[in-house]
Amino acid sequence: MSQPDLHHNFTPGPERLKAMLERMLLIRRTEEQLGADSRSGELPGNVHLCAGQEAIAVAVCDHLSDDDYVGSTHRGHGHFLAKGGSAKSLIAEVHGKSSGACGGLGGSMHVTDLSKGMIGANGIVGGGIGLAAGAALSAQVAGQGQVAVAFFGDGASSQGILSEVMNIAVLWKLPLLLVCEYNGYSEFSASATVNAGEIADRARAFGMPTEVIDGNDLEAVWAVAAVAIDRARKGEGPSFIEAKTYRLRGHLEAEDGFLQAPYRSEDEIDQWRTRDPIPRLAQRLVELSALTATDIEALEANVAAEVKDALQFAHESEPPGMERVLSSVFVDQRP
Amino acid sequence: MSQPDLHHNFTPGPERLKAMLERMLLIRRTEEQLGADSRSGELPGNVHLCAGQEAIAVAVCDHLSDDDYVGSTHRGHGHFLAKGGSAKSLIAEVHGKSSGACGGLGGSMHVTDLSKGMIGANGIVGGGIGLAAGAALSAQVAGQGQVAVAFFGDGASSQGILSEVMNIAVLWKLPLLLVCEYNGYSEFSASATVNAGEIADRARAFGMPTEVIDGNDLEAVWAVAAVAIDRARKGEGPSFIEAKTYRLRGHLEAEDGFLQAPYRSEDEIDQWRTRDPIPRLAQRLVELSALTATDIEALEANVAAEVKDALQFAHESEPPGMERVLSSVFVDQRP
Amino acid sequence: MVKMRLTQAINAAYFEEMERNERIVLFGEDVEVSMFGDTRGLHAKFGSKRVRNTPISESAMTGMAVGAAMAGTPTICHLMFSNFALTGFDGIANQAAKLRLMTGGQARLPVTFVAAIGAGTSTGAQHSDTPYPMFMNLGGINIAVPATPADAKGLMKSALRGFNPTIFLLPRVRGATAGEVSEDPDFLVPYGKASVLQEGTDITIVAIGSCVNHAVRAAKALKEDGVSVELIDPRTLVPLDTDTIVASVRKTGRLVVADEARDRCSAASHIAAVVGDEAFSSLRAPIKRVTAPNIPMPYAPALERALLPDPEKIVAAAMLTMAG
Amino acid sequence: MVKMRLTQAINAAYFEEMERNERIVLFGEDVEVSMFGDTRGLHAKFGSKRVRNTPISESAMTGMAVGAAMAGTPTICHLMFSNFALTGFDGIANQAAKLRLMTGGQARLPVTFVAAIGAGTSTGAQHSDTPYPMFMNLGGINIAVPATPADAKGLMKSALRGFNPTIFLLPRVRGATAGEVSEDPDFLVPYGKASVLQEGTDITIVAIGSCVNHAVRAAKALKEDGVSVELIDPRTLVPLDTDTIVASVRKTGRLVVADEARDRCSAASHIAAVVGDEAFSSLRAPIKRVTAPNIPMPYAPALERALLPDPEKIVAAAMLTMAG
Ligand SMILES: Cc1ncc(C[n+]2csc(CCOP(=O)(O)OP(=O)(O)O)c2C)c(N)n1
Ligand SMILES: Cc1ncc(C[n+]2csc(CCOP(=O)(O)OP(=O)(O)O)c2C)c(N)n1
Ligand SMILES: [Mg+2]
Ligand SMILES: [Mg+2]
Repeated sequence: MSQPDLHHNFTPGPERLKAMLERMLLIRRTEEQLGADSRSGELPGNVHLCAGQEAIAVAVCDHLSDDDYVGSTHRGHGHFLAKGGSAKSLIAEVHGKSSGACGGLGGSMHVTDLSKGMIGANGIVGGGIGLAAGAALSAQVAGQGQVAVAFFGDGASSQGILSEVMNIAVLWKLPLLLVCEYNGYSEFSASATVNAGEIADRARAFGMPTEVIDGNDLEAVWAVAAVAIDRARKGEGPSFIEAKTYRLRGHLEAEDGFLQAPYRSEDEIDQWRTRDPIPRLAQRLVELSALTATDIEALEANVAAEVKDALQFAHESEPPGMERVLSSVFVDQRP
Repeated sequence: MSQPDLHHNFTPGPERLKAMLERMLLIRRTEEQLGADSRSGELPGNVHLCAGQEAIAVAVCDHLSDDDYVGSTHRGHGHFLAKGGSAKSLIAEVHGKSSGACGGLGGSMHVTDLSKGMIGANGIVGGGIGLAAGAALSAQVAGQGQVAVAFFGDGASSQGILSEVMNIAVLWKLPLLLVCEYNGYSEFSASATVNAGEIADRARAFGMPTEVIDGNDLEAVWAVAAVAIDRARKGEGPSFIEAKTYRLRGHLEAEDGFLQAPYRSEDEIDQWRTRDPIPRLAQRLVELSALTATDIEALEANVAAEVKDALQFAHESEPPGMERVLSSVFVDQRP
Repeated sequence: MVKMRLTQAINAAYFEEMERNERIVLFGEDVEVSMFGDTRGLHAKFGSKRVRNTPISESAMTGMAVGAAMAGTPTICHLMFSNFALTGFDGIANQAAKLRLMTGGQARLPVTFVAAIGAGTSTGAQHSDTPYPMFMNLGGINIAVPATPADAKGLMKSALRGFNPTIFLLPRVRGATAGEVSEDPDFLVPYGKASVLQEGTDITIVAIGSCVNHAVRAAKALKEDGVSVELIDPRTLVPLDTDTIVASVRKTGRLVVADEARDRCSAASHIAAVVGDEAFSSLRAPIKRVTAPNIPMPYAPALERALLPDPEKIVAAAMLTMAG
Repeated sequence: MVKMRLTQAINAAYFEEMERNERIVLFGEDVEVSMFGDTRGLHAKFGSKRVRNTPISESAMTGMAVGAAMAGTPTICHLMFSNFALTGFDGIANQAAKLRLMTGGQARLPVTFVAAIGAGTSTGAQHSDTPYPMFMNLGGINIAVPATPADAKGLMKSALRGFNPTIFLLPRVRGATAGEVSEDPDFLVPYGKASVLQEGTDITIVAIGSCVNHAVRAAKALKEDGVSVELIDPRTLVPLDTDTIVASVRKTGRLVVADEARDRCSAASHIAAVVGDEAFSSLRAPIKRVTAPNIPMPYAPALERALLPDPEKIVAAAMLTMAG
C-alpha cells in the first residue's frame, strides 16, 4: 500500500520550542506535586502520571487551537495541560475541589476542559478513541477546519474500538489524528506480551498515513504532527502516529502497595532517564544558543510558582456540594 | 512481514470431491426448501440463505472431525450441514419443532450441534468469532490437536472483536482458523462502503499467515485450509483466509417486503451465477472423468429424498413444550 | 392531524427536526435502506454529510455518537435492535450516562440512541430483548418508550431539541399500529409526564410499550366485568412520572404493572416498589406484575406467545387484585 | 477454620479448585500481578497454559470465555472492575446468558466472570458502579455477591464446580475485612440460599454486598433502641432466595433493603416488589429501600460518602418503618 508520507523537515523555531519546553516543565512539576500528594495520602483515588511522555502531548497540541479537540486517557494530566488547561483547575480537580476543572466530580481520570477542546481524560481504556472520533465527525460536519486528536496507549491499541474507529475514519475521511503513546507497558505487562505485530501496521492496513517516531524527540513529533494535522484540516483524512516513549513513574502512584516484585528493571528505567524529553529539548536549545542556564532557572522558577499557586488555590477551595452534583447529571432536568 | 505461505497444491482427489459436491447440493436444496417455506409464510422468524457460498463451508469442514469446532454466523445453515449436522435437525429447528437441533428454541440464527463440534450460528454479527476463539483456547489447553474455525462475513470484519481475537490468537498461538466469507455485501451495503483497505491486510498486520482466494473454487479453498488447519493442529498458531464469494439470494428472504430499490444489479447477480461453485465443481469432476450426467442425477435424487424426508420429519414433529424451556436455561437449576 | 404508523411518526420527527436544525446528523447500519422504515428517505433528502451508513461497529458507533454530541453536533445513533446496544454498551453505559457528571456539568450530550425492543416475531433470543430496565439503572440517560405514533413523534422531537442523552426504544410489534398525529411543527411530548389513557376508579394499570395495547384491550374486557380501570402509560421511564402513578393508586388502591421486560429488576418491579412505599396506606391488594419470565426468549412461536404479556394475563392479574 | 480476608478466600478457592480440576483456566488483564490480590500466586503455581494475562480486550475476553466453556473448559474470566464488564458486555448479555437456551439445552457453560463492584475510594464514575441489577435482568446467568470471606470461598468453589455461567462480584470496600473460613476442601456454599445473619422479630433487613457490614452495625444500634432485627444476606441474586426473605417478613411485618446499586430497577426494588406482593397482608409498614441515588458516582470523597448507604441511613429507614 502506498500511503502519503508524514515525514517532513518542518521545524517550530526556537521561540516555539522554548514555549514547549516550559509546557513540558509545567506538566512535569505539576505531576510531581500530585504524585507527592498521592503518596502522602492527601489525594482521594488513584493518579497515573505521564512523566517522561510529555513531549508527545506538547508537540501535538502545539498545532491545535481551542477549537480543536483532544480525547485522552486515564493518564491525561499532560494532555490537559498541553491543550491549554490550567494547573489550577487540574490540581484543584485532582484534590476534589469545586474549583477544579470538573468541580471535583471527575477526578484525575476525568479531567476535562471543554472551553479548551479537551474533551476529557477517560477511565475506560479505549473510551477516548471513540469520543475523539465523534468529535472529528462533528468537526467534519461543521466544516470549519477543526481537527480532533485521540491519544491512547500501546495497551489501548488492542481494544477493538480502535480498529472500528480506524475503519470508519478512513472511510469517512475524518479529520482525526490517532496518537499511540507507546510506552512499552500496559499496566504491568510488557507490550510485546499483549500486542502481536507492530501496532502501526494495523493502521497501515486500513490505508492510513502512518509513522513510527521517537516520542521523546519533541521536534520529531512536532514535525510529523504538523503534516498529519494539516492533512486533516484540508479534508484529506486521518493519520496515525506511533510515538515510542516510556513512563518514568509507575503505572499508578499507589502500585508499590500491591506489587510483589518489580515488573521492569532499574536498568531499563535508568536507560530511559537518559532519554528524558525535557533535558533533551533543553540541551538542544542550548546547542541552538537559544537557551542559557539562567533561562532554564527562570523557566523552572516560573513553573514552580505556578504550581505552588495552583496548590494553594486547591487547598483554599471548597469541596463541591450536593447541589453541584444534582445539576450536573442532566441539562434542565433533575435526576 | 514475511509470514508462512498457505498456498500448496494439495488436492482432495475425486472421491472426496464427489462427497463434497453432494454436501454442497444438500445445503443448496435444503436452503431452497427453507427459502420457499419462509416466503410462503410457513416459517416463523427470518432466514438468511448462503446459496452461492457453499464451497467455503464444505471445503474447510472437510478437514475437520467432530472433535473440532466451528463458530458460525446468522447465515449458518451451510456451516451446520458442512460440519455434519443433519438436514432433519436443521429443517425441524427452523420450523420451530422440538425435534430440531436446538429443540425449536434457537431457530435459524442459532442452529447448533455440539455433538458435531458446531458451536452455533449466532445472531450477533461477530459473536461467533469470540466463541470460536474460546473453543480454540479450550482445544489448546486440552492438547489433543483439535482446532477451531470461525466463519464470518466481510461485514463482520469491521467488528472490533475480530481485531481483538486476531491479536490474542497470534500471541497465544491458538489453533484457530479465521475464514472471512467475503460476499461483497454487509446487509445492503456494498463492502467497499463499509470496509477500508483490504481485510486480509488487517490479519497480516498481526503477523498471521493470510491468503485471499476464490471462495467459489472449492479445490482452492480446500488446499489453503489444509495447510492452515495442519499448522493449527501442530501448534503453529492461527491463520486467516479471505474467500471471495457471492450470495445468490437476498440478505434475508423477506427483504423484498421492505426494500424500496434494488441494492445490486441483475447483471452482477447473473455474472456470479455463472461462477456458482456447485456446477463449477460438477463440471470439473466431469472433466476429470470422475462424474457422469447419471451420477449427477443420482446425487440430486439422493439429496432431494433427504430434504423431503427431513421436511416431513419436521412437519410431523411437535413444537417444544414449556418444560423444555425451563430445563434449558440452567443446568440442574430452575430459572 | 394525520393518521400514520409509529415508524412513520418517527420518520416525520426526524425530517422535521433535521430540517429545523441543520446540525443534526444520523448514522447507523443501513439507515439508507432502513429495514424498519423509520429512517427512510432521509439520505435522499439530507445527503451523505448528515445521514450515513456505518460499518457493523457498535462500540465505535456509540462512542462516536457521544463524542460528536459533546462537540456540539446533535447525533442520532441508530442501533437497529436493542440487543446490539449491549454489543456497543460502553459508549452508552460508561460514557453517555456518565460524562456530564464526570465533567462537572460541562458536557451537553444531545445524543439519541434508537433501537427496537421486544419479542413476538420469532427472531430468537438475541433479537428479542426488552432491556430498558438495564438502561434505567444507569442513572444518567433518558429513556423513551412510546406506545402510540403521536407519542413517538412528540418524544423524538423533544429528544432532538434537548441536550440530554436519550435512549429511544421502538416497541417492535407496535410499529404497524396507526394513530392520529399532530402536524404542528412544534408538537412536543415532554419527558417525565405520564399519559393517562383512561380514567377509572377501581384499579390502576400501568402499561409500558408493547403492553399499552394489551392493557387497552384488558381495560375493555374489565369494563364489561364492571371494573373501572385507570390506565397509565409512563411514556418515558427516565424520567419516570411516579407522581401520576402514585396519585392514581392513592385513588384506586390497586395496581397492575404490565411490562414486556424480564421480571427481575424490571420497570414493573421498580414501579411496584415505589408505589408500595409511597402509596402504602392506600393499597387494598398486592401489586401485581405482568412481565416476561426470567429467561431468554425462545424461538418457537407458541412459546413466545405463552411467555409474553397479553390482554388475558393483564385481566387475570387485575381480577386477582380486585379479589384481594 | 482460618482467618482470612475476602480476596484471600477467593484466592484459596481458585487454588483448591484449580488443583482439583486440571481443566480450569483463568485469564484477565494482569492477573499475574493481581492488583486486587485474588489471583496472586496462581501463575507461579499453574503456569502459562492455565493462567494468562490478556491484552485489554474485554469483548474478546467475555466471548472467548464463553466459547472455551462451551467447548468443555471451565473458565474464569477476570474483568477487574465491573464497569469493564459493560465494555465487553456482548459476551455476557447476548452470549453467556442466552446460549444454553438458544442451543436447546445442549450447551453447558462453566464460565465465571469476576469483577469488583462498588464505590467508596474515589475512583470516579467509571470505576465505581454496582451493576448487578442489570445483570439480574439478563435472565440466564447466576450472580454471586459475597459479603464475607467464607461465603466468598464457598460461592466461588460452587461456581467452579458447576456448569452455569456466573458473575462473581467482589464488594470492593469489603475486600480487606477478615473472617473465619473453612479449610475443608469440599466446603461449598449453595446458590439460591440466603444467609440469615441474625434472627429477630421486629423488622427484617435484607442487605447485599458492601451493605451487609453496614447492616450489621445498624442492627447493633437498633438493638440498643430495643428493635430486634432479622438480618438476611441473599448472597446470590440469581438465584434469589425470596422464600427466606418473604418468610421473614411474614414474621416481622417490616422490611428495609440495603443495596449499594442505584435505586431505579435495583435489587432493592425487585425484592421490595416481590415481598410487597407475596407478603402483602403481613406488611405493617412501607418497605424502605436504602440505595444510591440515580446518578453516576462523583469523585469528591465527601460526596461519595453522602450518596452511599451507611449504617446511619439503614437505622433511619428502619426507624421510619418501625414508626409506620
Ligand atoms: C476498559 C478498561 N479495561 C481495563 C482497564 C484497566 N486499565 C487501566 S490503565 C490500563 C493499561 C493501559 O495501558 P496503555 O493503554 O498502554 O496506557 P498506559 O497506562 O501505558 O499509559 C488498564 C488495563 C480500564 N481502565 N478500562
Ligand atoms: C451486533 C450486530 N449488529 C448488527 C446486526 C444486523 N446484521 C445482521 S447480518 C448483518 C450484515 C452482516 O454482513 P456480513 O458479515 O458480511 O455477513 P453476510 O450477511 O454477508 O453473510 C447485519 C448488520 C447483527 N445481527 N448483530
Ligand atoms: Mg502503555
Ligand atoms: Mg457479507
